Amino acid sequence: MDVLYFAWVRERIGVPKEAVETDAKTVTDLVAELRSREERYEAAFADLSALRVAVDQELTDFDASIEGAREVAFFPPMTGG
Amino acid sequence: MDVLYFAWVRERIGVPKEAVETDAKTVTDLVAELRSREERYEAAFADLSALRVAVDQELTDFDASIEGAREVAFFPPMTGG
Amino acid sequence: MKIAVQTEAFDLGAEASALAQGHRDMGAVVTFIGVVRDLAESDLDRMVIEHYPGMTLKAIQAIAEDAKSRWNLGDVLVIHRYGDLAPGEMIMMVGTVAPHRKDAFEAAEYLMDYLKSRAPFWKKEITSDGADWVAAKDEDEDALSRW
Amino acid sequence: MKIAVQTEAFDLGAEASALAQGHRDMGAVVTFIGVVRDLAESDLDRMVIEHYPGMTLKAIQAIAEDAKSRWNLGDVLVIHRYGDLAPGEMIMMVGTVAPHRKDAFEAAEYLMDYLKSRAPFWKKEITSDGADWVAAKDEDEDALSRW
Repeated sequence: MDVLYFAWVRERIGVPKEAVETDAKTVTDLVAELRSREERYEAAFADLSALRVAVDQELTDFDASIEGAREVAFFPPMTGG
Repeated sequence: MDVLYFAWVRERIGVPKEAVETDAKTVTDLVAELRSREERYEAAFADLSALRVAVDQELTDFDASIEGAREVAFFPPMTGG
Repeated sequence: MKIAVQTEAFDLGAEASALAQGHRDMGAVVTFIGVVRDLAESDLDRMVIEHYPGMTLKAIQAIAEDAKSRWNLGDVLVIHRYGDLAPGEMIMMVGTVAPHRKDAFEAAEYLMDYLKSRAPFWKKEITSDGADWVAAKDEDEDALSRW
Repeated sequence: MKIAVQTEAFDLGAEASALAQGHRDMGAVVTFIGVVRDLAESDLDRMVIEHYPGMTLKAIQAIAEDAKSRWNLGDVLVIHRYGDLAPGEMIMMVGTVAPHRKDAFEAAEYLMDYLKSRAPFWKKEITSDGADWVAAKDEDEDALSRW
């Protein structure tokens, strides 16, 4: 599964994209797994209320399933327009 | 005093503008005076709720004073934009 | 502020670009363009717009000044044509420039609502069946109560 | 319907004119243009806009389709730039064409409200003091509750 990061989440984690092998069933599980890896993930995911998530390029919630997903993206609230 | 007519009011009365000598104190008085003149005025002023009036190029009400006014205009509700 | 009442067509692109430029502290530009509708069933040949020359510019200016006093605006543009217009031709445009989109949108809607019912223009439609003055709509008068 | 996500500047005049033409049964055209603000106190050098290439077009298309299902619209246009933009440059535009002005205005506001908070763009401001990601505003999130 590809995990993508945008804006300051990308800057904190240091890469725009990485391949992740995981058995996580939901976004929340995946976040817990990433946070346990390294300090930079802990820093990026410290406040989930400041983050948004998309699974397979659709905006969703942290309790969404990621089983079978090809792509999960984390980013701050959008500022388009 | 100049009296101006626009749109179908102008068409019913037959002229866009005419000079009127009057002692009328309000728009309502002026309308009564004009209606008593000729059938075409009676036809144009039959339904005052379908008319609007401007005194000296300011939209106003039929009970407005026209003393000292230089120009009174009658027309249907506006359809700009 | 630019207010124009004219028979000539206007260049929407040039007007909109001029409005959007030279306001570096303004983030939002809204334009509205009114076009002569050509409904298939009406068989419209042309629209004739009459106005009240002595009053028109003053009335529009008063509406524009009201808008500037109600919203935080950097600039306001109103162009309104009169005379003969063919189906598909642009009748008029308004433009607003503001720091924020809410002001730009609301002021443009306000200008349109007041131009509809308080600027001295009258529209006549010429079809193959004859000529008819366009009647004012109750909903246009009602729209003013919003402000 | 035209949706474009691009680094290049767009020609507002050409886009607005194209939108206003060829819709003879449509009386109302509304455009919104967003411009990079240049507040004197902020000393902005440039704005950098990042987006999520795989998702952006799909997200905007979904927002535009929602607008078309909610209002009576003849056409919808969305252009959004990304990359480096200088103060005063146009960031994006939306355009709506409708038989009546109310639909054109409301649909344009709807598009803007959703593009602000639901299209995957992120803005960073580069000033002489450093670089800062623009924070989403509560009022932009709140604006969605109107619809």
